[in-house]
Amino acid sequence: MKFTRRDLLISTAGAAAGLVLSPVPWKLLSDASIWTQNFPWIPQPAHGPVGTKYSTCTLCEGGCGIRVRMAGKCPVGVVGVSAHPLTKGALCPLAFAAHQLNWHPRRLREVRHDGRAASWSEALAAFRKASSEGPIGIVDGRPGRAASSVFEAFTQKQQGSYQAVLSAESQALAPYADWSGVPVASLGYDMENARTVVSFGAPLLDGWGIPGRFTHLWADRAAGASDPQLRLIQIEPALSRTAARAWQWVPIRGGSETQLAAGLARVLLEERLVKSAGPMPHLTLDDAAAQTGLSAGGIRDLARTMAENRPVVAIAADGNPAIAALNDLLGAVAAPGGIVRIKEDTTPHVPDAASSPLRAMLLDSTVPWEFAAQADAEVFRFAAWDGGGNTAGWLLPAPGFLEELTDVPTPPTSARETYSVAMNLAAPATEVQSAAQFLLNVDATLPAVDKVIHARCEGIFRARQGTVYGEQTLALSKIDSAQHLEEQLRKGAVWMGDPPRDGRFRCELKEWPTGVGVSPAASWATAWALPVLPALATKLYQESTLRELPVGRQA
Amino acid sequence: MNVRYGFVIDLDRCTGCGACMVACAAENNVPPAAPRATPRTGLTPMLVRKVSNGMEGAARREAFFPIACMHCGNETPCVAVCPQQAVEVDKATGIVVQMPQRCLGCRYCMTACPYHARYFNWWDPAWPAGMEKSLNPGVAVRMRGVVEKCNMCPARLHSAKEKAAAAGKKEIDPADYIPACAKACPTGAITFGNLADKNDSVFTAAHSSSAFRLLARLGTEPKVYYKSQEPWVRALAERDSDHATEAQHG
Amino acid sequence: MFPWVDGFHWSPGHIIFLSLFFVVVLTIVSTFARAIWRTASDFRTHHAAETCWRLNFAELPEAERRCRHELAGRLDNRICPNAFDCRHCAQYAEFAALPAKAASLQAGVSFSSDLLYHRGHTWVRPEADGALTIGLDELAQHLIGRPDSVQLPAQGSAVESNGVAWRMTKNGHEIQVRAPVDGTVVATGGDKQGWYLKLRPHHPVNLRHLLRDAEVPGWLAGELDRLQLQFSTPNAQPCLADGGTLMSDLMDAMPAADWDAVLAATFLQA
Amino acid sequence: MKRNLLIFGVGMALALVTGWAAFPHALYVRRAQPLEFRHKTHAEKSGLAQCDSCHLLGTNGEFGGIAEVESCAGCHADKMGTSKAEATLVDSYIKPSRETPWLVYSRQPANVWFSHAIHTRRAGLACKDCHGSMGESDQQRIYEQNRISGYSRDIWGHSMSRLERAPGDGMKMSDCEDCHHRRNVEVGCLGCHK
Amino acid sequence: MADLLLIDRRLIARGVTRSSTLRFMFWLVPWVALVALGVYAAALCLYYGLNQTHMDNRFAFGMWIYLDLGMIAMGAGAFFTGFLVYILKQEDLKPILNSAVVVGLICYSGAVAVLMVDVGQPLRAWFTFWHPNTHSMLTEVTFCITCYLFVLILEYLPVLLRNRQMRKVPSFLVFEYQLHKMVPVLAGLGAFLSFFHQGSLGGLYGVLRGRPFAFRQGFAIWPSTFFLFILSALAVGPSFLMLVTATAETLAGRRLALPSVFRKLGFISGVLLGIYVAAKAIDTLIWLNVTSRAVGFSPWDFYSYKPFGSALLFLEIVPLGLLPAILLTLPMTNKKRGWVLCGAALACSGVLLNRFILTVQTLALPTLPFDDFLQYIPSWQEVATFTGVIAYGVILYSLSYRYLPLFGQAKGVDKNVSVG
Repeated sequence: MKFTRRDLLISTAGAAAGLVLSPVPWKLLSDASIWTQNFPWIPQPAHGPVGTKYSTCTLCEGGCGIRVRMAGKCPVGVVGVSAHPLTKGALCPLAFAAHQLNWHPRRLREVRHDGRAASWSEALAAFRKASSEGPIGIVDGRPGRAASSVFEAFTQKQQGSYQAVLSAESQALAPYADWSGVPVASLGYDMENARTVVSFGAPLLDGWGIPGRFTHLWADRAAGASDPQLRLIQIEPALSRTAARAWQWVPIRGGSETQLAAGLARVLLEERLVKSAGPMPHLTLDDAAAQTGLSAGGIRDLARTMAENRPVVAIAADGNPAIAALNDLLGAVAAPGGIVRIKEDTTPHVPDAASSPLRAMLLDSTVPWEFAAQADAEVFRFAAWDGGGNTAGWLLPAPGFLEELTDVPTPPTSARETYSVAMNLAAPATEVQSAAQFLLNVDATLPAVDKVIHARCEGIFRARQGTVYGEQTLALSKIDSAQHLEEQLRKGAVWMGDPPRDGRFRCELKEWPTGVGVSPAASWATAWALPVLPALATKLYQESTLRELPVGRQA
Repeated sequence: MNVRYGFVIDLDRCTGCGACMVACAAENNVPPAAPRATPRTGLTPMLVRKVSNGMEGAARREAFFPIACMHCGNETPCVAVCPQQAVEVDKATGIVVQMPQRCLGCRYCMTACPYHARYFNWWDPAWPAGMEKSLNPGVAVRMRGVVEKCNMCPARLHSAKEKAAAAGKKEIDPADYIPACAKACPTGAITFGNLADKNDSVFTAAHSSSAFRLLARLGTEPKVYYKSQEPWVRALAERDSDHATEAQHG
Repeated sequence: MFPWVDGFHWSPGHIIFLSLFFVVVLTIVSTFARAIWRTASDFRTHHAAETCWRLNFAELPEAERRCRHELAGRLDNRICPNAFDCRHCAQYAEFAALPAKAASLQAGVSFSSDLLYHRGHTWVRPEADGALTIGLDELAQHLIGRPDSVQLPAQGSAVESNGVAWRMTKNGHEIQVRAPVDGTVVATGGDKQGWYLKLRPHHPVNLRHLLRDAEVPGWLAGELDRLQLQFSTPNAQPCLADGGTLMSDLMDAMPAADWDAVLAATFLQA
Repeated sequence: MKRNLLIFGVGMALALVTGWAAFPHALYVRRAQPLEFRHKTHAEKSGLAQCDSCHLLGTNGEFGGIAEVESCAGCHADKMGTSKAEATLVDSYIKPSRETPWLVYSRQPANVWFSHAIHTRRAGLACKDCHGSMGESDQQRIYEQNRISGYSRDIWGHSMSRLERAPGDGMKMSDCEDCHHRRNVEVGCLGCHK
Repeated sequence: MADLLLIDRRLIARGVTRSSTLRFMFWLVPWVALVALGVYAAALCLYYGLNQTHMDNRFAFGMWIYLDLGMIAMGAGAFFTGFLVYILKQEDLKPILNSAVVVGLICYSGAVAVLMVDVGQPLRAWFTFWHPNTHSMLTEVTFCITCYLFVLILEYLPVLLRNRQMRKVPSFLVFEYQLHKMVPVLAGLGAFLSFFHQGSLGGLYGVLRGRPFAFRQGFAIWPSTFFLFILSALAVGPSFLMLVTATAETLAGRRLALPSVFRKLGFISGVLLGIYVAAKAIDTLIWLNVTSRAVGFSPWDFYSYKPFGSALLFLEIVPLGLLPAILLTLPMTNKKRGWVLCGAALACSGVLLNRFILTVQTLALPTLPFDDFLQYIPSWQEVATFTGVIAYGVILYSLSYRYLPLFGQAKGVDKNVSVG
């Protein structure tokens, strides 16, 4: 008997029935859906326990305290430290995703020379050659660090030049330094004691200075109150984030801050609203009104508000001398609630000028990518992330976030002197060298960064003043040894000095300044010196309408 | 004891910096935007939206509304509609839980949510090469084709529980469990706590005169409260129609 | 879905919903199963062939369902309500009593009066030994001529009235010949022998349903007319030799004709 | 009729054999552990009788899971025997301090949160209640991995029908639920998923 | 080719005339092309995910859900005719029953197919059965539609087995006979299932208290839209059937159903539509004055966004609701085939518009005070899938019409030469 088509049908039916009674369809159904729950192409987090480390954020010079969750040698989370004396646990939005930066697509992964791949040894040889042939200029984006003193030591030995690129916040303090001789690094704003803060376009609530310091102050003393303890007056053409939340927003014509300052000064002087008789600006009130787009009455009211609610301090977004002069006129210089001196040292500011045309320039990774080097000099640019554009010279991969041992000196605008250390918690994502390390490879006699840090700790310890904010808050006098202090700092503690015994200084101001300051950078970029943004920044500018992508940045 | 976690958000303190959004995404392993993603296809379990009083010039005021899942406590719209119980109101905590592993991506819950606080994974989650090392081990990455939303940072609740258990305690220490957004807020605008506990700060804040809830009249009893002293903000929130029509999309 | 599966609640709503669902599923499944079961039992109890025939009969065009008495000219116009099974016809006796008007066959298909004819173009000859010989009638033979192959049932197998008696193939057409009566196959012939099957009837034989005498010419005349119509397609040659006999082996003679339809009509396939 | 039944039965039988016997073999891929580790030997010879002498619980209750290679180095700094496994351990893991890529039989997927602290400290479960007699095992079982889901076979359990299973054999969600129901501990989705 | 012609001819029932094979194939070509495109688009969506569509977090439902709601409403003719014939014993409607079953099968299978593409995780769709949330309207819909699809398949099987070649196999023929005897059971079951899922589809939006535009009060666990959907589906089911039949008639160039059938269907459709319109009007009034105001929305705001003005509401209720109801019921128009068809067309478009408003306008409207009114334009993948399903329907119907006895008695009726 042969196997007919009919038989085939019947046996198939049988097979079907049997299959239903077997695990095949059911197990496959189950496994298929489990497969969809763990698609193999979807990244999964690491296994194993996680630890916590304290440190200081080095993405900008704000020096915010951070608590980092570590899975092995990988940072997996960043939060603020509420015990931190300056930031009270606040961080800028981008810091919360900073641990992603080390794997940013634009992370520099190899040494490059004129756009081609090269090696560290080649770079070293080239630098040695250059420094034997002529003076080297070293540019530092954040003066005052241990690395900075390595740079200075090198340039002194090599008759090169050491140059610091100041942030907008420091630039704003430069006029006072020029007029008083007190170095910028020793000046700060005593906002904690101010009753009125008049910001000339400074993004006070958007990452200005030490992100979190003023926002906290504002939140506690100003937010929502119609008659607040702290009046925030924002003078700015556009309704910025700060302007939106300010007690008063004064929309003026772009770039007319100088004129407004002059106008205000004129009112203050004419109406005798200030004791000190400073130089009278040439600009008349009406001209000021015309040029700022405000009414004369408006300027007058503003001046009166400022005079009535002292202490008052005016804050410039840049080095605008007119605003500094306004502060001087208001008596906000060297006074509580105004511009204060945070330490007594009188070391003059290092001259920026190069001794002779430079053979080569070494740009530290802290130097903004926009910095334009001397045209004919060979450039050794350290950077953790490629800002794009210039491919000329040497591009040297620097340590990224938490990949380098460095120290964090007093951030600009701080009313107190501080010092903290950021450890190299993360294993570098690629073969990196910091500029300081590179110089040490060139010249082993230079002081190593950790040595400098050690020395500074000893210095602080010897001074026997200030407080250490760590696991517990300790007056420095309670700490028994410099080693102990250094341990504390290396564990993420921050030292904060006491106010100087004598904070007096005077600004010699012959005539009312007319110069215009350099224009400030775009708002959240001021809080963000790096050429790249963390990947999750897309939440802010791409997946929501909360912010615009800052010019020249990429996530 | 009966725990009902909730947020009280002081709009007057919110500067719209967006720290909560980034912190939330980092904590919960939310992927960065796909190249083609837009504000309407993105993944922002916490989303800060800008609103204004509709005026121009110096009279213009703006405020920011941080919007996350409101964890509705009554007739929770999404829970009722989910065909396969991928959404539930956690009995112990009142958290409205979205389970991506159970979800089949029908998106019915998204149409049901009046706050648009639910987000669909339109793309496969992807990070730049190597960045997966920076993922939070406490949270599983969601897959494409499912809905997700704020689950109140369960990973933090888990570690708090674990810590308590290790110490032999039954109750967690409230300080150990603060969702990422509340922890991240630089001005303390977002506060988190147990709305059922009279001694908790959020309880008093939620019952203060300046507190209100969005679309409260829908009767879904959201557990996210907002506070503002500014009349125009309150008018806007209570959909005072002449404000509402002028209101701009954040 | 089940008490041991996550998400099951002992709440009235849940229970009612699920039980309704299971009832529905059971109904669907049981309906399907029942249909299969009944089909199987139909085959077991030998009702299948009968059912098939009745369903096919229902599908036949009216022209092919005319009552034998109409064919015999006893009635004017009657459609058979009994699927050609006069054994169950209540009015048979009454109609049979009426006078017949024998139709005359012009085209020469002969038929013999000692054969009983079935509408499926088979004839039955009762033998002395009580067996029944079954063959293909002349018209069918003329159509088919010599079949390419013949599949006859095995000796001893049962054949059911109006079921398939045997199969033939010709030029790629399969022809199922309907059995005029039921019985057990005792011998098989073929086209050479002029007969195909010898059957031993199961029960006392009743051949009342088969055509005889005056009915046959009337029926054949109708069939020829039908063929005329079906062959009168444009590209068909004249098929009825004038006055002579029906051309033999028409299938080979006129391949162009719509044999599919012709054969179906001839052998009562719907 | 009989013939039909027979043919039907044959088809059915074929399907059943394939489904119950051949299918499981096809579904799981067998993989050997990187080292042959003997729990028994360690328990008896080196007095590591307690599970937590290697599988530690952190101060915050986080579970260390499988011991890191450092803790092996404690004793195995140098080869303690002549076995091949010993050599592999020392040369390819301890010396370069590379973690051993163990295949974990009870590994749960990323979306599962299981706190050993809660189950041992608060519920007072013993390790073997879930992991069976892993501790006394003298030989490591071959590790079977599901080709589709990537799960260890222990998650589903070794019997395809999931009937008669020993503790530790079968760690599906339903197994957790059963235990929770028995002890009427109710945790929502959040209780076990992350 | 010759074989193809032969096969085609042998599949067509004896005694009925159909258009030439070639002609039929030409007719199929464009539809097959559309199906192919649809399959490709669906494959894209399944492989790359739903980012291929233009749906988004606010417009979480799009064109496909609209297609589902529309098709299932149109498919209501299947269960309703079965109900009329087998339960209410309206034997004179029997001739169009098979056609109704095919239409139903097309609509439901199409809807289910689209749903499988629409969900983000089709491989997990069975969770709905395994862990059902019985409070969800979608659960009800899923269960009922799936069950009813099987019912329709069982109802279609007999029709299929009556194909000329199929019936040659005795066991098939007998099975067809036995199954057909049990069709009344299935018809009853179908009526039960359809009743619930048609309603649940309405409930789908009616229960959304988060969407005050769609939210409705109701009876027991069902919002008013639940009942409105049942009514409207009952009303347009027959209308759509008439349109399909009429189209088939024009294509085939012959009468397929007796005028009496049209008149009867038209009348039933008209009466039900009348009831529906009345109920809808009352419901709208209640919603305008009570439901939406209770949750703090001024309902007319919903109509302040163009193009979704209150004109739509009027259009839906009067020209596409009341008017067809009158056309279909009034004896003078009901007698005229032209008027009946016109009424049917209006009725269908009215219900389609209703489904559109409920799915699309609901999602487009803002709920939060600072939300926008949204626009949504489907992507080509969505449109292609949509048209693919429609084309699939046309093909299945054409094949069924050609090879299966769709219009039972009609075969005897007349056999004039075929065009379609």
